[in-house]
Amino acid sequence: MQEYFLLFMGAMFVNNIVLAQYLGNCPFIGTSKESGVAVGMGGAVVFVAVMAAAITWLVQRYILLPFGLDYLQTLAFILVIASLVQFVEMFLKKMIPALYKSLGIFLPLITTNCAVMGIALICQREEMDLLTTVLFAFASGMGFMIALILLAGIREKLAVRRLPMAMRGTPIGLVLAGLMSLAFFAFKGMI
Amino acid sequence: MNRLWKEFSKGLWKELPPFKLVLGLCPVLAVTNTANNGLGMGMAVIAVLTLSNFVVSLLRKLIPPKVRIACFIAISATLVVAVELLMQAFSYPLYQQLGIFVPLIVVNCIILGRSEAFAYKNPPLLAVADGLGMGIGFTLSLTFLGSLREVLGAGTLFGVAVMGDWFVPLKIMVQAPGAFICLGVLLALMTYAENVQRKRKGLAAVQGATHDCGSCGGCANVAKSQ
Amino acid sequence: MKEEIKMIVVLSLICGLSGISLAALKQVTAPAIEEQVLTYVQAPAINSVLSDHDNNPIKDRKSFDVDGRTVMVFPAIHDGKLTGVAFETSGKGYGGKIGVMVGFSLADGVLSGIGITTMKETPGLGSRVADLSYTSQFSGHAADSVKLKKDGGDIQAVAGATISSGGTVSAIQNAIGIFNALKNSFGKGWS
Amino acid sequence: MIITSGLTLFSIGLGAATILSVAGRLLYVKEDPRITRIEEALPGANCGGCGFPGCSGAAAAIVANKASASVCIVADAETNGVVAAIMGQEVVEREPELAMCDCTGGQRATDTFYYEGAFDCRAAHQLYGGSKSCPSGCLGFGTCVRACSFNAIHMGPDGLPVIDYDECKGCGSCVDVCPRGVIGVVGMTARLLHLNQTTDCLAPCQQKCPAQIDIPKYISQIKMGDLDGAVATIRERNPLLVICSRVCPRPCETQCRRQHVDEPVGINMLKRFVADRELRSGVRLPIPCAKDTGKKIAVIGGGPAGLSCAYFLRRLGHHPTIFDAMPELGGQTRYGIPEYRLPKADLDWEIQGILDLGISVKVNTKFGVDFTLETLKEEGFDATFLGIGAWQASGMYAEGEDLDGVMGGIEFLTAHALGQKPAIGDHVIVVGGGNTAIDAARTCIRLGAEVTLMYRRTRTEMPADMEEIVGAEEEGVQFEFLAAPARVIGDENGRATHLEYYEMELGEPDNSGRRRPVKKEGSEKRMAASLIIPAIGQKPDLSCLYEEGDEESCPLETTRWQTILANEDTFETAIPGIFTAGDVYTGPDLVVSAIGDGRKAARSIHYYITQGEIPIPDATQRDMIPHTLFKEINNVERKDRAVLSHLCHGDERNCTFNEVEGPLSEAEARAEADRCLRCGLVCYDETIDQQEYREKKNI
Repeated sequence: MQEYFLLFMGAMFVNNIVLAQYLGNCPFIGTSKESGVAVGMGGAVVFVAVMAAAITWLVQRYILLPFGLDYLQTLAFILVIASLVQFVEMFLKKMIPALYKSLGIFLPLITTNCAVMGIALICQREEMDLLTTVLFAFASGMGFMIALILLAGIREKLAVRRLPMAMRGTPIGLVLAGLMSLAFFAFKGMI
Repeated sequence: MNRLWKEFSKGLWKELPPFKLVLGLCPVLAVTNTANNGLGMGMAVIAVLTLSNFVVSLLRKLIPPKVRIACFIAISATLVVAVELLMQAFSYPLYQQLGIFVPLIVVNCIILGRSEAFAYKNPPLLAVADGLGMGIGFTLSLTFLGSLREVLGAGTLFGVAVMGDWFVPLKIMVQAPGAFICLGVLLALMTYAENVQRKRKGLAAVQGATHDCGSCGGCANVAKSQ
Repeated sequence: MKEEIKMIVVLSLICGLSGISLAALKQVTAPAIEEQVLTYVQAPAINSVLSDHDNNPIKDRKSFDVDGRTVMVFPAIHDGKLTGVAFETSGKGYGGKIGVMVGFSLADGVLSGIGITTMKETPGLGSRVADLSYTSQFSGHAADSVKLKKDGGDIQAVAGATISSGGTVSAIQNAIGIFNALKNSFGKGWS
Repeated sequence: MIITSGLTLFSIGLGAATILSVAGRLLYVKEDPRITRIEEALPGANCGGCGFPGCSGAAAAIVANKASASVCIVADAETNGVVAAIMGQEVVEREPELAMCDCTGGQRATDTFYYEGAFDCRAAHQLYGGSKSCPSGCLGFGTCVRACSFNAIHMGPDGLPVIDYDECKGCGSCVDVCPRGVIGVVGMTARLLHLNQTTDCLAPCQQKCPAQIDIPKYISQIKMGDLDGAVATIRERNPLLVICSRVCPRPCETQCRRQHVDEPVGINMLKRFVADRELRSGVRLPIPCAKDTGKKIAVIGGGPAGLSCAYFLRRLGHHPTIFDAMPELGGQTRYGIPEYRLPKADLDWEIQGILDLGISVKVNTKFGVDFTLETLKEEGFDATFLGIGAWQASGMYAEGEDLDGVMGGIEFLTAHALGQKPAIGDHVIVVGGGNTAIDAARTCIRLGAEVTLMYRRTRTEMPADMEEIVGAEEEGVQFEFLAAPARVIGDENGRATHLEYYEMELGEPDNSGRRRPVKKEGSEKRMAASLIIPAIGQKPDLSCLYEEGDEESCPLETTRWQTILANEDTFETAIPGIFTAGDVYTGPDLVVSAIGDGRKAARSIHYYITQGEIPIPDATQRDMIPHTLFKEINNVERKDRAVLSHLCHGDERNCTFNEVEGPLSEAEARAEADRCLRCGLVCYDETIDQQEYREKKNI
């Protein structure tokens, strides 16, 4: 139990997917201008990351490894993830329209989100089992969401503050992300 | 010829991917801890980008529009795997350094973006020029950022010590925070330079480059209108 | 329907073609990749555990079958005479698998040294099993009873990292088992 | 191995595609196939300008009939056509909407802001609230520029946003971010329906104008040479510009800030200039109307109020029918204003232009006789507008006023206008001091009689326009001030021969601020007269509303001045769906008031028949905004006001009904327009005159 808890905290804070692993930076900078959008995007990433990690784990374990095709991992994973995203979109639309309304519009943005693919790849490289994979994906997704919401909160405040013209927009977003990343360094050694 | 040059050169400055369009941030941040890594990543991207542009452009008449994104992904993923294999075979240490960012080239929005925005609509030669230009621009940017961070963070350039003994490396520069801050400050400097020029021309100053990847452009508006 | 069939066919064909071309590429590059992996991943460990040789252990490697598993054995040859062998085994550490390259001296049947190849132990704690102060305990150790002190042996575990130490030791014990099983076959391999 | 990997990937691809297609069928949301097709047709900018979440949302809304095929603000006509074809609709032209910046700058352009740190309009607005002197002016940080996804706004040289109308899609992003409401996205309908708000940038003249014409805008259009644009600007508030530019007493000019420097800008002359230009050009400028709604509205009374109401209803897409008791439309402007002030030909031209928009007319149809409110309802009219004016002359309250040879001012003018040639004899006494009295007097002069105008106060108290009084004096009208009629003396045939009157003196000021005339007892005098025209006042004739002789049967509430009572904002009477405006509501008033109220009634009718409820925003401007009424104007060079030319001179005037005043020339008009200070709420444009002033000093 403790092991899983540590894994969870580790993935969420110590090895935060955006701030320490450099994954998913495009949407991190792109969708962190408004906190409402950040929550939606974060939620969608958590959702898809867990599904994708689980399914790619199955693909790797039962299709690629038995045939010795693990070098095709990248190709197989991206196909699976792209199809999955599209499938989820259709599924939500039909079955859970309420959820689709709040997350659906972000789904197409996720296909090219390297956080999702990155999480799936990390799980394979670390040779995790299925339960760990799901837990790790969930925690990493949450880490993404937390970082995104924090940054969006800061950027919303900052939109009305004095800034050199050239710093406004993405540059300050990146510097802020850097400072947040520095802050997240404090979690190193916690576990 | 003129057209070719135009498509090629736009990636070098006007639409310089990481700085002007602020695209493909993950590799830009992750693998630029040394100049060497930046260069290597850039080469891999050049290869994938140029070839995927070429292939997409060749097949553009065959690919049904409905599944075009899936096809683009499949094509670029294939090329990425090929690059992965070749890198393992000929430059294993680089492969180790770049880690999962090699397979992640496949989700680099530049690749998909160019396929969608350019290659799917233009003949192969132009598409190659576009991909090559963008790729070279990307590589140069990555190498530059990598050199900067390597010099500041380790006092070396391409592994060769360039700063004197007096220099105390800012270790943070080769880690994640340094990556973010370095890129942020660079973007700001570029905008500042542009603003100085604009001022000379009598134009109003503009704010820093905006992140505007094709697929994210509308989401702020979308969310607002809900 | 027709539309869908076309869609399915195009997508599957592209995937199939990708698979075929990649497999071909894989076959072409396979030897080079193996060479590279050995050169960059195993070579440092091999060279550190094999004391006295004038050959290239990687080039002269040979595979042996033990209990249905294949073990890649790297020989140390001096003046045309096989003086030692090295191969990799693994044990379970705190953070996952710990890979250990174990070298044996054929002349006196002792361990000529060990080197950690892969591990994901906690930095500063478990990771200290890779430190020379720990690994050097094994150099020249008799290849029969490698045990931690707490189990009645003479190996001093890394303070605070008993699991990691236990992992390496079990890997070494494993290697000793293999060594003993193959001891007699080595001579035939390189003579 | 090659085969294996080929097959494996083939099957992964096959599997993925198959699962997706099967899923696409199984999870098929009962969605119209048109949605996908429309989405493909749409440009995919996902800008949100249509008000739906992205293009797919818009496509769904189009299919669900919640949006029209032309909802996309980015799409061109061709795309709209494709979408409409998918929907099986005809393309309905979407009313174009564009961003409009109504802030004209003025002082704030020189006043660059030193808001510590905040470089965003919203931030400055929130942090420093009203510290900027103008409560609604542009802050100039260009937040709108950054908000625009179409690069349609840039900061102009004076620090104000400039909108590029070729690029503007009317998406409203700029409106959302502007904290001062400087930019608005409005289409024609919204502009026509807009009431002055205290939050708008309202120059004093615009606040005062009863028709709420955007005076600064049309003046600046004249200055820039966009004369057609100026006409369109006026027509957004006042369809009767030819009429108004001749007869309006110009309340706006009393508020013109220029008067604190020299003289007010000749606002009405400028209106006359552009109106006449169109009138004489022989080509009518097109007047756009919104798409047909199919609603029918009865407009009773074809005077200024009725014409204005019908015009605005038509432009909003409805179908008004005007009912008028007289043989021709125009009401008091036709029958009360004499030819020399307003040529009938010009009046006809203007009214015809309005009717040509598609308004039906039934003349010689008397309300209360030929039709009633009930029959209108039976005929299927969705709403009724009652603009029957004030046609009943008030009596003199003098004995003998029912004798022959006594004829109410409005009756006289009407009879004259109808060509009935009322017998006037050689000496006419006109009683009263208003414009009607002067009109009657000057008409009689032109008919060859001697005229005495009798007024119970002095010349300074006369409510008539000063130039009318001067004109009357020049034409030889005799004035008898401080004289009030006592009784009419008739001969044995019951025909008036003399008017007996008191001399008066001015006493204490009354409620209206004018000194109340007091009768001097025993001062009776007599004056011979062949015709006595009391033009003391008018009131509405409401007998058409009730059954003969029974005032109690009137279905509408009325006041003691015989006017109809209605909501002062919505102009809706006690009966829902019946609206009123003009003299029948206000009592005798200005043409421009009737026009303005006619528009407001049309606005109410529009909301009544389309939504059922009539919104009246809280910020609706009713009175002058006090802080806009300052008098200190600096740095403005004095310039003379233009003078209208006289078309006929001296004796000629007394004997013809030709128009007296002529329009300005274009050069004069431009010079006059240049006198405008481009006032906002508080700012006025210092820059223009200052610059010239400096240049002149240098010379």
